Amino acid sequence: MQKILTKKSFPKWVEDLVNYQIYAPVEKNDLWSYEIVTANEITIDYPNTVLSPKQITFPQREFFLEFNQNEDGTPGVKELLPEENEAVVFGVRPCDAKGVTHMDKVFGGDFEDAYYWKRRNQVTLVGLACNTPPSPNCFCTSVEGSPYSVEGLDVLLTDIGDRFFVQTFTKKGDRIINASKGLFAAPKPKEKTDMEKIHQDAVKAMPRSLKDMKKIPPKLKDLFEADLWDLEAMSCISCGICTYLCPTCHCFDIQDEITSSSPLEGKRVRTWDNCQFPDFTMHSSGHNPRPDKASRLRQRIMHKFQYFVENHKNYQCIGCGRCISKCPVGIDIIQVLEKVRDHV
Amino acid sequence: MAEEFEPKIVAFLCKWCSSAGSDLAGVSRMQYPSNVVPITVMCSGSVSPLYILSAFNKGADGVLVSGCHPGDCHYIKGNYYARRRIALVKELLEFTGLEPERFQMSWVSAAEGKKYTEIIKDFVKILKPLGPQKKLGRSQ
Amino acid sequence: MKKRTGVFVCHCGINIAGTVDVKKVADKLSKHDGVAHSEDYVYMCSDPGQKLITNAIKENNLDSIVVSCCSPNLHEKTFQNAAKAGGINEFQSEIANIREQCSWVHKDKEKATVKAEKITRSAVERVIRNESLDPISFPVTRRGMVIGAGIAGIQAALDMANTGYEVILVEKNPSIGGHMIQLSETFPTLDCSQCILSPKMVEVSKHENIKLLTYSEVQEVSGYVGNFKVKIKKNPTFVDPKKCTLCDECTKVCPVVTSNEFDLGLTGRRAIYMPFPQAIPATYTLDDKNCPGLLPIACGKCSDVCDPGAIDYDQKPEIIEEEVGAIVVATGFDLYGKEEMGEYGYGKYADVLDGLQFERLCSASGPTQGKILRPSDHKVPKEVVFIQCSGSRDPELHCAYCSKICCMYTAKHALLYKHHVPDGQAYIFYIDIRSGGKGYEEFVQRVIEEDDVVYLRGKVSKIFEDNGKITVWGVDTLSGKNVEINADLVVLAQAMRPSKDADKLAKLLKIGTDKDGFLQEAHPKLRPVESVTAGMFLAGAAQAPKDIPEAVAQASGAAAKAVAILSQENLFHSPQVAKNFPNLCTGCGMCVDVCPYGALSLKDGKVEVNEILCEGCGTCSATCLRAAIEVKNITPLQIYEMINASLGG
Amino acid sequence: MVNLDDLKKEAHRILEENKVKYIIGYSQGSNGFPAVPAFIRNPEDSDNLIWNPACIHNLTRFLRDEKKRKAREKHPDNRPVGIIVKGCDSRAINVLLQENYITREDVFILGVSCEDTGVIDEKKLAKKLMGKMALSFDWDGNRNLVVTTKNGEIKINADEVLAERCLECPAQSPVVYDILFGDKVKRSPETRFESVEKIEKLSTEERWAFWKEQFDKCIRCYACRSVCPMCYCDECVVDTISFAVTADTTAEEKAQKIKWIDKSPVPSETFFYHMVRAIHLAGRCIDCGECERVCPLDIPIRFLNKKLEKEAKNLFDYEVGFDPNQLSLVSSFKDEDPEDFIR
Repeated sequence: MQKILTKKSFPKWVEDLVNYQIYAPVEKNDLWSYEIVTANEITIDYPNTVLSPKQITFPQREFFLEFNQNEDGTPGVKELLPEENEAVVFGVRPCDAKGVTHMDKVFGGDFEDAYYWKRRNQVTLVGLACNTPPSPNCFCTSVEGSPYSVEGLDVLLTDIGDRFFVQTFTKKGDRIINASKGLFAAPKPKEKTDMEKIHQDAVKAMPRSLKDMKKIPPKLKDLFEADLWDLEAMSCISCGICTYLCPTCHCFDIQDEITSSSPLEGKRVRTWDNCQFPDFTMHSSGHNPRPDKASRLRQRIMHKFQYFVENHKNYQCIGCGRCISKCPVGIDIIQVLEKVRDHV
Repeated sequence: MAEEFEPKIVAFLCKWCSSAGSDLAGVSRMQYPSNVVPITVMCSGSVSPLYILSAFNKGADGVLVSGCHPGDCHYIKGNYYARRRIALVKELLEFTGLEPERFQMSWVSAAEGKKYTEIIKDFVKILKPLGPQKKLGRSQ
Repeated sequence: MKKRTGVFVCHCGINIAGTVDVKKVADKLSKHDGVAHSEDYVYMCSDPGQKLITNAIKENNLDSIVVSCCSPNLHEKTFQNAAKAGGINEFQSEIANIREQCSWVHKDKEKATVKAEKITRSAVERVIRNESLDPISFPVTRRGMVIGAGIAGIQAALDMANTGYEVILVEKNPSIGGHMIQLSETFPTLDCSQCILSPKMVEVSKHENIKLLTYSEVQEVSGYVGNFKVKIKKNPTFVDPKKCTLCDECTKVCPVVTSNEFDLGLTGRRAIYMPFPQAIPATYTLDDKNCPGLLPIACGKCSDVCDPGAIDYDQKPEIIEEEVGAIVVATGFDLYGKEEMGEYGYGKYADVLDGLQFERLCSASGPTQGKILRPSDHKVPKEVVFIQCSGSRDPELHCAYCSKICCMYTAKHALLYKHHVPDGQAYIFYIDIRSGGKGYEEFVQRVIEEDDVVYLRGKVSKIFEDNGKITVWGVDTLSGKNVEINADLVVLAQAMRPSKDADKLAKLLKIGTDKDGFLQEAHPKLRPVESVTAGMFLAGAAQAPKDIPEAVAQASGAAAKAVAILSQENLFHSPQVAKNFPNLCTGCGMCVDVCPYGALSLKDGKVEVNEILCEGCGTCSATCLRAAIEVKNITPLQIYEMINASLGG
Repeated sequence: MVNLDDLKKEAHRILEENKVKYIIGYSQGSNGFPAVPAFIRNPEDSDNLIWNPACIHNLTRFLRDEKKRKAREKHPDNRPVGIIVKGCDSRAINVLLQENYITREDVFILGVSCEDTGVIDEKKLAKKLMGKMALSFDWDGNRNLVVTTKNGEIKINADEVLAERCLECPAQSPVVYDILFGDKVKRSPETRFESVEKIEKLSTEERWAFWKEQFDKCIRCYACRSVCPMCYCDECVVDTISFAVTADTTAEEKAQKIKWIDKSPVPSETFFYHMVRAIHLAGRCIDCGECERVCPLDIPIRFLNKKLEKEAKNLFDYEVGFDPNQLSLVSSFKDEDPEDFIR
């Protein structure tokens, strides 16, 4: 479905979505994050949020079950599936939306992760095409993305001046358009060409790029033992910024958190985990197969551009540039990949 | 009417002075509120900041660390280290917005059963109006 | 491995059961994770009570026990033995104090029961994580050391030596004898001090088990009870006592005259001198601070006249290392300086003396051969004022404590004065008369009644020199009148204080000092001769002001305590000591810095624990940032679980 | 002023003469990064070294990696590592020396003086530039930052772009070094604890509200502890996993690892983490401000450390990082330490 919505009517549309929780990027002290908002709090002009919207469908902590020991000594267990309302997330950048499709692959397939899908199915993603790059390190076009990519989105809005060009791609998307009566108009041909022009210009405005991306996955296969990793990881400090901020990183840990030891009470929780932490691969024997930061940086690159490609036919990177912008020591994934590509 | 709030207090008492002082309070049958559960440690110098934070984290409404008077430490100088360490923890907790009243330190000698009694009485009295400590405690 | 803990809740008659529902506590605890058996009994400490525990351990195959009862200070050992009798390690027994810290201090039975339950749970959480430990055994170096050779040190050394153990007696002055040898007569019997002390001094010098090191100072102490290593610096006397024939030719030619310490400055001595005629060891000492230069070129007169060639200018300080099993510290006292007393002229008036100086004036061996003559003009003083509590009992300006002996020796001084100058008048200003002691009160009464000494109750506000007299302004609080006396001589009963540098020695020995600088006893009532460090004992006025019989008694006590150690072939030490985790240790050394006992050291970048030195205080554990050191059986994990249990979670 | 050519020359010399195995310094970063840590091994690469107001990183953090690497080497190269340090970084060296973590022979210190300025706060500068990209920048010698952009030069007063910790720095020139570049300065800023005092002035509840908001943001990426030169422990007490495991560690020993905090990034646990971090840095933090700079959520972590620095100074007259031979703050005491808070 293709529609036109004037910017003036936009808040009205949001207000009409009465049965939904509304998320959108908001700013507080120069930091952008997805929060639950009301119609008037939504801004169109925003840079990348620090954390991607992955936390809405894959929160940093969630409960699996609660357990306890009953008076008679028998164990008690109760599953805790998320109870989420339907939600609409506004202002999702096309790259972040594409990240969600990667998460879908990880948590779907042969084994469907019930906790993930309980949330995921409740969420409608409304994207905003990037007319200008939201980060100086955007490079989506180098990893099979684009500033107007629709993958993972239910709706894409393109800012064409005083109105939005609205495209829907799913039933979920249609439903939220249909929730409002009389706000949406059919697009005129001029509006459609305007949109297309804007999309083309956006591609040209891409601040960063990586040539010959296709060479990288096969190349990586031979570089497991290369000394390149040692050199590239020299300045790495083994923090978790790059992966926690990544819209596609999905590793998690499951722990039993005890609230009372006698009588026993507690919850089983899932939390994000991070391959850059030394404890990530720590065996209980004391052996650590990834003992140093070089092997961990290698894992990050290999996973994103080799293993994931083999398993899912996609790069596990959507080019948002967060890991570059926020790296405390300036490790630049584009540069690392260039060195991989040019390695002899 | 709701039942009166009874603060939960963890008291780290050194074995030689403060725990002995609380024993004396017992022997003298001095009465004080039952809100405090004492944990006897060897020396106030052995009380790690982690213990204090953990007590608050596990829901204590107040924490007391009590040792021998300066110069009286059974281990010569453990209480001097405690004094410095506890001062820093106290400053930090106050800086982050914990009510200063919730964390206290005292010197109680083996002869000061009366003082121990007074300290506990006053501590409970101060904590009651503050209500439950929710800032640092684990949310369920 | 899940523990099988037994919980035993004592009623203590109604002492506990009156306020705590003991059955409920036992019942609740029976469901606690790891508890295999739980019961209550009327008196756990009774013989049947202990049997009940022992049997329960055997019958239920328990591996640890918690007894909820009175303070661990009372029956910890009892129940450790019951555990042993049951066949488990004594360290698998913990006490939950629900009497002194619970039933006796609360009335509300419901609340007290909840609290007793928490205390017991907390003890269970601790005991299920206890390690089984065995006391650490180690051999004893069977020699002793006494530091300080005044009357207390001499007595302690003789007592130890007479039991057959070798003793090293260290004295910083050239002769032994301390302050007692300076005294004239002693109260209340008026024995001649030198007459009763010098035989003991001679005995010391002749005793085959005593190694005497005079003019020597302890420089370094390491080790632990049973095995101390002591470094002693023996200062050079520049005189070889083996060659010296005591001909006294050297002092006759020495051109230097300096103040004589033995007579407290009332006379002079040469740079080469014998401290006093009965000095032990009987030899000369060349005082290098006053000698015009040890270079023979500068003077060399003494050497020139010394026929036997006993003088050796090249003598160097000698470092002597000794290994001993126990140490008695008897470093004595000094008098509070007159120069501290602003109100009494800062010690600048020649005819204002302190008590020790007056002793020398009275002494037959003193500067005046026992005639009481005032220093300024050598006239017989006709009016003498004695001022008690000079510097004592004055928390604002001077010492807060009572120096204990001044009442008695001032009475003695007044008596001696009257016996020397029958037509003179003695006045004594006092705050109170404290004459507790055998024959002491009778002695004071004798002075008042028979010797006509005027006792004035009150303080002296000011003394000053006026036309060859010392004017004393005071107040007699009994008559309420101001008193002015134009005295010929004033004697200040200066406060006693720890001898100079005793604090430095205390630091070396790692024994504490109290707020006044006296050495700290382990317990003021029950362990008055033990220091806070095992194997070190206290004797004499170094611990607190005391008179001769008390010093001697304490010295004998300290000697007996020391011998109790030396008589053992092996000693045992609590195994509840620090344990380090080398994998976590980074070798920062912060634990080494805080350890009060020097039990920790760094080796190859990791900390090491000397288990015999460690007393298990745990300060290291709280200091370590990496959890790389903890104390066995009171580990952070145990405390963590105890915190949980205390908060009911 | 620091002469970059001199610095490069010296780096070249010590590499060529094999005095050091490599040099930790700064070089130009990629897109948008004016300076990044650089590890120079070849003398000819010395030319890549830079020194500018964006040389923010405390490079002493990398001595930890060096130590670990060296421990793994069969035949360790015992030559020192060359390292470029600012005033604050040099104090970190002193603390590492104090804690026996390194020896003086492990490092060849190329000290650079910040003189009367310091390093910039990237966020402050970005605001001043309002979206313009800085091509290069440097101090002009008069406490102004001269920024070259595509649209020409912009001059900004130092106080408006300096990192807050530089404004509160007690010694802008290195206190330990082998060679010093730039002038030795020592000043005592009047505003040494201003940032902390602002928070102290708030009421208890306002302070709590402030910190609650901050800690709620924390995602426990641990960048603050990863970047800290003092957080060199192999295993942090708040980690839930034992690292110090060997072949003969028993299952029981592994189970003894205390879970002081849960992995869940909930406020109580996050608070615990930050408190432990601050307490463990008391008397050790030299205020390089790295923890705060790297925080992706802009949590002002530095205030916690600064508060304890202030109390160490006020209560115990303790200064961090000036004397490698002093006893640590918490492993020492004075008889007269304050105790008015003790009953």
